[in-house]
Amino acid sequence: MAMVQDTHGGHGHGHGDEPLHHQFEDIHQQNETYVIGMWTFLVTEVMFFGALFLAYSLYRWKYQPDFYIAHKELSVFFGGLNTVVLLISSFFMAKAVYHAQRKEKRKQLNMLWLVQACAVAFLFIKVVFEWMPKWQHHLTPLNFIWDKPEGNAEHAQLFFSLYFGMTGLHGIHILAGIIVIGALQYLVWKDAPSVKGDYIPTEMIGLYWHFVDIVWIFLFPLYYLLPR
Amino acid sequence: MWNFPVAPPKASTYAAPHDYLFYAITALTVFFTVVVFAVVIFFAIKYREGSKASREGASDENLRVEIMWSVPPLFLAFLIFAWSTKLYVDWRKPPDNAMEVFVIGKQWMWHVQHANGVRENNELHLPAGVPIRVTMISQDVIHAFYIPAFRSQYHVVPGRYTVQYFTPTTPGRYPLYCTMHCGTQHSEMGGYVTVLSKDEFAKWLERGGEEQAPVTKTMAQRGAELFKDKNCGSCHGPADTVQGPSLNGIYGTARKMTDGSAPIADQEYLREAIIDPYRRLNQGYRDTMPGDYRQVFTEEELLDVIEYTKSPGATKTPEVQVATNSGASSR
Amino acid sequence: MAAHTEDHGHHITPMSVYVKTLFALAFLMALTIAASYVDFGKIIGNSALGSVINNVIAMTIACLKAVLVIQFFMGVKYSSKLTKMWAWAGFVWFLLMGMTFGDYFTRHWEPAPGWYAEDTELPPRESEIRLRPTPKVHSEEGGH
Amino acid sequence: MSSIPVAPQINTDPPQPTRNYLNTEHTIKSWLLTGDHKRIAVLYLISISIFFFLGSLAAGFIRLELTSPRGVLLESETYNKMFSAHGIIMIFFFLIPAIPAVLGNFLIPIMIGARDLAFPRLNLLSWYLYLIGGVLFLIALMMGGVDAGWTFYTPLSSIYSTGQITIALVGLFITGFSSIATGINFIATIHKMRAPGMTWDRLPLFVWAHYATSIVIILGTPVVAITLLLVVFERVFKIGVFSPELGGDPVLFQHMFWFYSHPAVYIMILPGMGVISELFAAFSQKRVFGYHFVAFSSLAIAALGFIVWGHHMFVSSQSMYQGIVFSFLSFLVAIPSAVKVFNWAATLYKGHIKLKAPMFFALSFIGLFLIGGLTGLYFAAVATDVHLTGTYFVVAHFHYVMVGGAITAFLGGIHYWWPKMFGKMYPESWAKLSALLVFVGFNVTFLPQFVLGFLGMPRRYHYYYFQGGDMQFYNILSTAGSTVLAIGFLLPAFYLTWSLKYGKDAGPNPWGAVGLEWQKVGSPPTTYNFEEMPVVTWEAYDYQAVREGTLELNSTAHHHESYIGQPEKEEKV
Repeated sequence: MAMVQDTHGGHGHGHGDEPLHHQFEDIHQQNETYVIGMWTFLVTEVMFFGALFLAYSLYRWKYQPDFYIAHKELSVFFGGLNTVVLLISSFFMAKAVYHAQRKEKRKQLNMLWLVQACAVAFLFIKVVFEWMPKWQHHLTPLNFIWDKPEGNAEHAQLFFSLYFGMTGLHGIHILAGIIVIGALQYLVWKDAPSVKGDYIPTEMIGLYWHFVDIVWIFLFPLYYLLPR
Repeated sequence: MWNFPVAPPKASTYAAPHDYLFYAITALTVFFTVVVFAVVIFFAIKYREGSKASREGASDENLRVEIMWSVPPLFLAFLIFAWSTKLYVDWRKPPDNAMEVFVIGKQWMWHVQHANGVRENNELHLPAGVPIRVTMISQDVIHAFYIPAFRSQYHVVPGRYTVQYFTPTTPGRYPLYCTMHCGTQHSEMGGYVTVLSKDEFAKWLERGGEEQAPVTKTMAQRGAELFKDKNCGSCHGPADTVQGPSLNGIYGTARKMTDGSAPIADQEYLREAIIDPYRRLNQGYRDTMPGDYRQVFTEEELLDVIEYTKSPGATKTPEVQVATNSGASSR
Repeated sequence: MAAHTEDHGHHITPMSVYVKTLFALAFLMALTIAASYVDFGKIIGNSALGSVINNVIAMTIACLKAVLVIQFFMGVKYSSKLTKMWAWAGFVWFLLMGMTFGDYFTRHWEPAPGWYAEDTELPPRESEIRLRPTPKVHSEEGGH
Repeated sequence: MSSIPVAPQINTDPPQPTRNYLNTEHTIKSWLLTGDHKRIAVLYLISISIFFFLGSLAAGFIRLELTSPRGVLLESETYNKMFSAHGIIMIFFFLIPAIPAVLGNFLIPIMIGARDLAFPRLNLLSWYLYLIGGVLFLIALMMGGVDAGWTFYTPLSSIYSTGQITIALVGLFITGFSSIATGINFIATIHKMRAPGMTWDRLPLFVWAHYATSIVIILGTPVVAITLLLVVFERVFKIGVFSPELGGDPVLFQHMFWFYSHPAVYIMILPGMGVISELFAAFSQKRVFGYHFVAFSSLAIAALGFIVWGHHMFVSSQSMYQGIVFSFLSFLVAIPSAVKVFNWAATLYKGHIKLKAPMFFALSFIGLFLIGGLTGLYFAAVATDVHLTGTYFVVAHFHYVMVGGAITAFLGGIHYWWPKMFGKMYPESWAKLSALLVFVGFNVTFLPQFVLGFLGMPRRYHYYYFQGGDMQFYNILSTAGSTVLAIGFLLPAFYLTWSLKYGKDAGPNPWGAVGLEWQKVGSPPTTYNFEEMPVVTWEAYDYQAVREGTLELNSTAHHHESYIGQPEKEEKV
């Protein structure tokens, strides 16, 4: 029997120095497979957040007046600022992919740094200006005290539970994004074979990043811009 | 020793129609299982490798055949669906003149209240031939109130009243179960339903239940006392006041809420209005109801208070004459 | 490896598209914040309907923004049919969960006193039901 | 195979000539860090077998306890933990991964002509996630167990239960991602890695079934993951999304849970149906009747499966209108299931049927699945559901689908592909005995439970003294049957292990079957499966072409009795 790894057309095999993995015929197939895999993963993410959005919409529908009163505790300014930060980061991410496609490594890295800066800024604003004051005002699930004259305490607590649950999960996704982008930056910087000359890793991480952005696009009006 | 029953006793008006449907589906199941399995075995033997059976004209795709064997089952399925849905709607339909029984599920017992004040635990006495409306609520986890002889079961959910209806037919003693796993002693959360004839049941009620001393207060009377104790009347007096609407004759009326909805003031509404008054506000009132009545009333007391608001002239009469003789059986 | 210029599955979106998308997104964000401060309930004199209008506007804008991100930033507009299918399938499938609302919307159609929602007439009072002693209450005194 | 010398291996390039995936490297590291889908399948096989054993042990305790109406063996607390462990282990750690992660992992790349799954490292990660989840659950068991049942209904699970629910749920959460990883891998692989000529029309039905299953996995599993996570949050942070104290609705949990857990039934049974299609084709030496209908019925079942979850909640205080809608939709599932069964039956017609052990399993699958599927009608019909749900009737029903369906199919598949996986034949008569014992034991165990359920015995009860005289006989009968069933399950564990060393060499195609896994790769296959990319020019299950001589099988072993191994090709370095 011939050497299996070398029988298919002389291209690379897993741990070679080309980005093509042994299970694929050519780079085109590999790229498409990766994109499909990534989108499939994003579908699971949609369902993952979807369940939370379902719970949120249900209680919002049931307890709209209390949710309205509770939502006044959130800051539209910082929420809006964070929206801007994420939108811009998405733009930088798109640019990073653009430069990766054109094999402009320096520019790609710069763009990724900008994305990282936005991500860190987002988390910073989120934690320092939003979550921490909520803790001080006893609005987090474990130390919840509702001393406002109006609104139902339990439903307000439900609102903040959902708020922390959903923005928390979103924050974890941002954090994961920072780590993944960091890893990508390292690999690109090191000219690692898996990313060298191949824009697909950047594109996939970009897809993930845009998805995180989309989640926030929905979270923002749902939590910060409640009508009466 | 052992019995070998194949069907539970039929003791409600729902049991017989249910069983017809049950046996119809059983017939269908047995028919299809036997026929298809027999055909499969027959083929497997007839066309075993090396047998001399003819293999001429074997085919592997035939649209007509596919349609032929998928459409009839589809119709059968629709038939069963129609039949079952008709039955189900009848089962859920509140009967006229239903007698009310209140059930509170808690870990791990069934607590039953009759309107005249009789209470029982893990036992339920009912009259034969009278439609029953069971109002159920749980104090902790989800339970399910299940009487196999009535073919009737419904979940008992915390925080919300659920109802089921049945009409017992045959006097007797039937098991009562909890079918929703509810914690450690789930297996022991059961008891018996005793169906009595109407007369016996009336006597039983009068006696104040099987083992209890005759009751002194009806549920509504207990509710009236609570109404007084908790000072509800100061706002919800005989007529609407600035602070709150009167509860006089409120039961069953349509309310007008500030959010535009117009719910009927039923048990569920009243419960919510007491323990969660700000979820919806009556038009013309502000959210001024004090205190957290979830902490104030137990589920049993809530039922009592609601029962009180149902009775005619309720809340006009803060002073309640407590019956001291045997039970409050005025009739 | 295939050069990207001749690779049909691999389209380089022009930078101008990204810039336009970003501005569109920023504009929509400003719009949604502005719209949230308009109380349609007051304008049309029906707070419930106004709230619905506010919600519809907010969600429509959010969906528009999501579509922009998906189409241009994520490049779905330029990708294969299969990618398009997967990209939208998740969002469509998520709507199936909305069937849950069918439960919550119709639950109160089962009013306790009467079967049909238009039944304004009540079933007989409990007191009229046989086997059921009425509470002994005296109705001569008023509330306090 | 051990007689063939293997060149000493160094784990670097250039690779040494290998004979097959099993003996290419022997170090433990080479197994634990493997990217080879076949090795991962073997790892999965070992781990699910362990969990199956644990789950069966719990089932054994349950059955023993139920011989007496007053339960002489276990405390209530212990009993609750026992049936919870049984349910959770069997469903999350055995049934869901069983066929996809073992047979699917092993066969899908080979069947479609790929060298591996699309993401080998993700595949390995999936196994580790499964293992971490499983170990966490076992830790929860050792720390006191879980007593909320596998359904984890709130508020019992979120507030009242004192068991180790938090750890267990975190374990299940992680396991969920193992399942998702497998699903993503299968979808990407089936879409993009088919060999030239392997059109969708030519995919084996096993692959179709797994494609449908993967869609269910990726769309459903995240929902249950987040739902269980919310229960964890409720226990730890008291967030109260499902707790009535905060205005939460405990019934919402049921909606979100069943949104996954009803389709999860199809995650378990659809791959089983795929296996059965393969078995019927191979052992009838005939193309599956109505190939396209069977293929699309898989997709139909997957899609319909998502809109029927409410039939678990007919009496849960869900709106009755919603209940009726769900009831109607549930009846629709009957059609694609019926289409499958009828088509399998028609496949036998005018076939050349070899009554080998896998075929025994396939035939008993038909019988058991028929009963399991048809008794589903009682639960699709709301009127009968109000009497039977929550009783042993439902227990019997889903065991007919899960054990009678999925596990029988799994055993059939394992026997059928055992020669492919390990290159050795299992002992035929022992396998037939096992198939017989499983069939008989299973029916004796679960038929009486239908009667018990109709009589009104609630599930998850271990005392039934309210109706002890009526129920004890049936319970004892059921326990007796379960003993036979247990022997039926244990036998394969022994003789299959035995066959690894003493079994006859299988040769590449002992069954004379059509399919890339039989025609184009050896038994066991080599690490990258194909020496050269196969080009598929024939339809799926093209036995007609074989008979006409236009399609050549890999093996001369049409006479399956001979089990002549195909002589290995000369190894060229």
